Amino acid sequence: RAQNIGVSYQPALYWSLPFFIATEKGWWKEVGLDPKFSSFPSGAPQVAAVPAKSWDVGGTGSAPAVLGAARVNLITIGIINDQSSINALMARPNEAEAILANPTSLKGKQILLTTNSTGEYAAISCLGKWGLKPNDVQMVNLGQADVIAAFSGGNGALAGLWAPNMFTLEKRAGARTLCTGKEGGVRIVTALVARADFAKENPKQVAAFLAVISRGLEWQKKNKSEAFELMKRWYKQGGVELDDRFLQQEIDIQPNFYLEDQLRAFDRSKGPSDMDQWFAGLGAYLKSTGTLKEAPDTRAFITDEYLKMVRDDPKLRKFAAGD
Amino acid sequence: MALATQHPGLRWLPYSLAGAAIFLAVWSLLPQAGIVPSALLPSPMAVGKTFFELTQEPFAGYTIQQHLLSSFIRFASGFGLAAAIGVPLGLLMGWYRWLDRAVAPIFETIRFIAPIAWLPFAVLWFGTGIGGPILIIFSGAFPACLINAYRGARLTQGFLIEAAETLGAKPRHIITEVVMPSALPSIVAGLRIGAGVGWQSLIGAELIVVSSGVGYLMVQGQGNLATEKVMAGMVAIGCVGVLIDVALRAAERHFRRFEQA
Amino acid sequence: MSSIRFERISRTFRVGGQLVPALADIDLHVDEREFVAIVGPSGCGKTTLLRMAAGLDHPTSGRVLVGGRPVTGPGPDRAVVFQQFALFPWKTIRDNIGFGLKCTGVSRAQREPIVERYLKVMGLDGHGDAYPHQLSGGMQQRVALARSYALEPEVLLMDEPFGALDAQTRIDMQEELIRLSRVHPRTVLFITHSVDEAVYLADRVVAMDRRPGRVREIMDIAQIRRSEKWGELPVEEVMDLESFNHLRTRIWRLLRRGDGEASGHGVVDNPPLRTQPAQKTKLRRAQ
Amino acid sequence: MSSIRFERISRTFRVGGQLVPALADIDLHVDEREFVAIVGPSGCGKTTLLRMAAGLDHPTSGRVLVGGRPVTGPGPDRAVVFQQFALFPWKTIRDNIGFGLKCTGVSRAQREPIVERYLKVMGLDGHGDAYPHQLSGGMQQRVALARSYALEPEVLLMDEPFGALDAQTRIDMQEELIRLSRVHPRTVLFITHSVDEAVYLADRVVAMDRRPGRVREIMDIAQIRRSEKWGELPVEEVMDLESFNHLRTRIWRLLRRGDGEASGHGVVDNPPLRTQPAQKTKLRRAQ
Amino acid sequence: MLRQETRVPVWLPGTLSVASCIGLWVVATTFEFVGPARLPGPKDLWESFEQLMDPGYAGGTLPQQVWFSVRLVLAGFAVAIVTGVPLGILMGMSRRAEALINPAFLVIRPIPPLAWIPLAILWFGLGNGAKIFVIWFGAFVPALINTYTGVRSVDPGLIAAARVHGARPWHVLFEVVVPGALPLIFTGLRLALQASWTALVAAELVGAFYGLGRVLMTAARDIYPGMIAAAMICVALLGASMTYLLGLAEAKATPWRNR
Ligand SMILES: Nc1ncnc2c1ncn2[C@@H]1O[C@H](COP(=O)(O)OP(=O)(O)OP(=O)(O)O)[C@@H](O)[C@H]1O
Ligand SMILES: Nc1ncnc2c1ncn2[C@@H]1O[C@H](COP(=O)(O)OP(=O)(O)OP(=O)(O)O)[C@@H](O)[C@H]1O
Ligand SMILES: [Mg+2]
Ligand SMILES: [Mg+2]
Repeated sequence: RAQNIGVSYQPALYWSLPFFIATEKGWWKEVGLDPKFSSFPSGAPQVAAVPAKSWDVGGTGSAPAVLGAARVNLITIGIINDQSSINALMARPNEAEAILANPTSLKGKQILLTTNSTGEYAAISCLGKWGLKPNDVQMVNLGQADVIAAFSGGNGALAGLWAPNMFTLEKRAGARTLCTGKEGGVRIVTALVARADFAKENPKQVAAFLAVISRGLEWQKKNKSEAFELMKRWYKQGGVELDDRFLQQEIDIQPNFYLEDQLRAFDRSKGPSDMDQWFAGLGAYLKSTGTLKEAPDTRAFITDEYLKMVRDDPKLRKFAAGD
Repeated sequence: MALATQHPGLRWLPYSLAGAAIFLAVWSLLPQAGIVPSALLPSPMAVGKTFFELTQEPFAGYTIQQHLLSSFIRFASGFGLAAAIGVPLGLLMGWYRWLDRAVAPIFETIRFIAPIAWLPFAVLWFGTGIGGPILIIFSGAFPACLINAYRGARLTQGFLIEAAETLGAKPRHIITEVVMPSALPSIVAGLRIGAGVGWQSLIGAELIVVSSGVGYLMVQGQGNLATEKVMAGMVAIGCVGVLIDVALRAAERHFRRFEQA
Repeated sequence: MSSIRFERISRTFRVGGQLVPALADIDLHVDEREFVAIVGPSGCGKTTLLRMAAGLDHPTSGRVLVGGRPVTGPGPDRAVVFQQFALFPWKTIRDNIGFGLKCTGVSRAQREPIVERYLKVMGLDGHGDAYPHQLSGGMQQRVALARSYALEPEVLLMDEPFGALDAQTRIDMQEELIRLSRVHPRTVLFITHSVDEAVYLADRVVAMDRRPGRVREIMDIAQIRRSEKWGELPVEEVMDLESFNHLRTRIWRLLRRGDGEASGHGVVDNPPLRTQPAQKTKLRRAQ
Repeated sequence: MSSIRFERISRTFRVGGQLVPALADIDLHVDEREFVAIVGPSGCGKTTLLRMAAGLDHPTSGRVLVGGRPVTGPGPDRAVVFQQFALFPWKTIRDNIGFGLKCTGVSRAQREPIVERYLKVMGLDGHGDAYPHQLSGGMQQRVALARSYALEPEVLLMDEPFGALDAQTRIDMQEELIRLSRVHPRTVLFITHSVDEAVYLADRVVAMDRRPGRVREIMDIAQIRRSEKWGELPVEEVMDLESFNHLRTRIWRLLRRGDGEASGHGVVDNPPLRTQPAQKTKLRRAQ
Repeated sequence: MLRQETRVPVWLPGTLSVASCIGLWVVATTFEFVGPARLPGPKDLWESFEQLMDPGYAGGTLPQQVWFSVRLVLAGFAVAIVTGVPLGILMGMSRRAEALINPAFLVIRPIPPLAWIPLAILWFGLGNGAKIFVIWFGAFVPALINTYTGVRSVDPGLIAAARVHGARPWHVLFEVVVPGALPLIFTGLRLALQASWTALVAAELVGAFYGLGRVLMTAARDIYPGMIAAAMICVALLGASMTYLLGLAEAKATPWRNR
């Protein structure tokens, strides 16, 4: 009998594509899950809906994952892909060269971005690379859509965006990417999360969920063209209309974490894991903005317990590998 | 709320048409003359075309009619609740002084909190349930429903109440047969304002759970800088808003038929 | 069983922190089936007195008895007819007339014949489904009368019931009232500003003084009206009678003298307080 | 220079698509310094007639001349006193009285003595800084009179100016008006529902018919009032005079007969159309 | 008031109800009938206020945030008055103007302030202009409609009285129509003030550096119930006190209605 499980995600994003594929392919049932989906426009409401037990497991950005750990007892049980390259600072085409040549010219200028987000995290890292401190510029807080509108309307010197919004701006206004989080030296990943109490009571289902997502990632690797078509449909359903070129670019610069990559990133056998370091950086950033009083202890909320369950259960492991 | 109630009659129709024409002309000229880039203010034609396309082809999961329908269900629940609580409470507050004094200090402060300001608590309390949107629409529609019912009750002619009392009416007779019908015009005006604000709160409500609704359509359209879709959404919201108003006015006319000569 | 007794009534109002006596030491009784009219200058407390009998107001001291029992609140045994008719605009004539019956728990089926009868008695047949605003002032006041009569109250309290009518309609209604009190005699307390009206209608006319309101004089007309059969003559014939004109002028003099004494000379009514009819006062209270 | 002439006036209203004649073929003139009162049943067009003289309404056919010139619009040469006083609630008594002067461009310094004079004439001294709602009805109507008198108009048009007052105050106001017209004689067109009032005040009384409004009869009283010196007697003495009572009853009969003829029998005023005083009609129109 | 006064002191029911609401809240949160993640307790609220005072939150301290929001609200409200009231008078006085303006007004009126943000950014940039525009839009509609209704409800008898006493059109306008409509204009202004405050949150979505709307939105994103509640309380109290001030202004402007 299929078990009920509340699954949350954000629609029309590359990282949430596995959720869509799994549904299209009917994999949930195969592992005995009967998912009830809820989708959120951003991480904040997604995390805020946890106390009302609106969902049990899901995917989200790394900032909401850390915030959720601090506020509503979310645990991070896996990761999907690497977003370091799709959190970017962008400039108008005619100004890009000048800024790159002399980044200090940005002093006192406005940067339009969504504050308290991985976008800002990436932007700060880029500023750091250019030798600027966050206080040297004016960060203007806007929603992603408003960043696009305002920047196209001639406001601000730089725009901090993530995909697919960065491509939208590129397409509409010809904007150029100056620097990404990766170039700034930070690692930003999308997380698979679960409510701690749910995971404790239903470890099997959490593991099954991980297996389904992992299989989706595997499947994308193996069926590139079909996956591309599904991605187009997934974006269209969410109201995002981008050229194929941008879609391909998204795929190319966001490497997925397959099961073994995830296990490696979570591995604490040689001291703190990669994940511990990545999320500790984010925690420090959230503390610096005043969002959190204390960065949460990564050891307390990042766990590979469920990943290991997938690895150790032959059936699940086989399922996850897509065989 | 008399603006739209007026029947200017045929005599004024040419002016209304001229007004509409000027409005459309200015709107079309702004982008055409390059005063505003058409990416941010598409012409009425483009919006109309997009609107038509949206009725045919799903965007963000559904056609615009389906979006409207799911928005409307949220709206109807929130507004229905606001009316069902606000109107009786307002009437009773108009009648019972102590109730008025008890509710007023809380109500008079809470009503300054914007409907979308409730959004965070709506999510914290209700998660993805329909409770969230209902709370937000409710908080938009409730004040007008309550205030107008209250004002209407308070303005009931004292002598009508006394007449009823001397004819043996009990409080329940007075409230249902005297105060309520007397307050009816004011109540309907309140419902109309409340419906307007409630409908406006919709976008806020649909920021919570993204799956359907005109608000969702607009947010998605905005995300793609598809301004003509955003404006098609605005037009849809505007049209439905006007329709709701027309329906309430028809209801008002029905209930006030005793006044027509 | 339906006399009205005012026993040493006083009524003081608090206006802006000050106590203003409106009625002082009123002793008055209306016998069963007697028609008593009260006249007096504006603000002398006529309405206040009537409201006490209706149970809508209460004396500061003294007591009001109707049918021997103290009045505690309004009730359908004492119907009130107001100057502004006080019909419910949202109810048809039929429902207006039936309202009191409905409130006192008479079933729809039992109400209907009563309502029909009063529609006929008042010459309103054919207008049962109209709304009040569709009728002329005179008809509206007849509806108000019918609404009160339908309760078959023992006591009728009327506060300038014809004050809002034009002169002709007013006369018609006066004749109507005379006719009705021949058919259904009731105890009536009737307030009016018109001396003519008081003399034409009442068995006794009470003239009041103001500041504070007191009974100045009570005139008994019952004798004359019965001996000269006023009740059977049209108004203008009664108005031509010498006895009528005599009584009328006498009351006039009385009232004017009273006022002249109070304020010193001819130009009266100079107080800074408004002394408009009481309904305005009530509206003000309603704000 | 200030007579009023109505020449073959007709006025038709369009009510819900239908043309309803309100006034038909009225010929009437008011001589300079003459006081003419109009009485007639509700809805006979009295107000319409007066509004035409004021320039607030216009005849469908015929013409209105004031001082020999056709009336084209309202003007301060013809002051109107309304039943509802029509004082500006937001202006003090002083500013209400000075309003017309201000509009006609009289400077503040020049206005002040005039306003003060009329405050005194009307017995309103001490109330100049009050607002209308703080005064009694009689005082309010005196303010309205003062506002009109302050313009020193040649013609005064008064539409039931005392209809909203209580009986005593009304009598006081009538005496006041008589006194004023002795001091400042004016051409006056005066509408009333009270036959007593018309007879007491006017040089000539015009009785009108309704549906459509016509002049039924004009009665000249000037002779009698001058020979019996009514103007110098208090109201109640005049009311006791046989000549007065005779005239009064005659007009009464006239009006009632007219109405009886129209509707067939005693109970009149049964039309489904409302026949309330015109200000209600106007309110309805204003909505 | 409909009912007769009872002997209960005027302040008692209000105090009781406010006290019982607070009591209920304290009990519900201290005994955790409602978890702190969903409803902040008194302690959370107090700490949020403390943080807001020092070191500040969402880019500024409480006085900065309040000052910024109040300025925005006042500016938007003022612009709404100077545009809505005259336009309402014009539409009330002239059928022609009403017929001309109505179509555009009818279509634009139901559009939520939130939906104007992209256009506001475009037209006014990220400065205060865009924010004032969004607030103006919310407040303009009630100001206009009530002024219009007020003008239409001026007793035509008073206008006739003015005209027969020689009033010119501008006398009629300034001496009769405007004062006659004033009570309803003030009703409109009260509603406009409420609308200004409720539009504030939307307005401060337009890249605000300070402001209670920004505090609220930041707190929402940070899932910080105590701070959310603190911001809501500030907005509510400010709104209520500005309404009180408006009531005083109304009493000053319409002395004839005072007793
Ligand atoms: N609720 C009240 N509060 C204060 N004063 C009141 C109240 N009701 C009546 N009064 C005062 O009591 C006095 C008598 O009022 P009442 O209405 O009984 O007079 P009235 O004789 O009916 O006058 P009118 O002929 O004008 O109707 C007046 O001075 C009035 O101002
Ligand atoms: N603006 C209007 N539109 C339609 N009908 C009107 C208008 N003004 C007056 N009438 C009608 O014209 C007739 C005469 O009205 P008018 O007000 O002059 O009567 P009146 O003699 O002054 O009555 P009352 O004594 O009740 O004041 C009435 O039948 C009335 O309904
Ligand atoms: Mg009275
Ligand atoms: Mg008239």
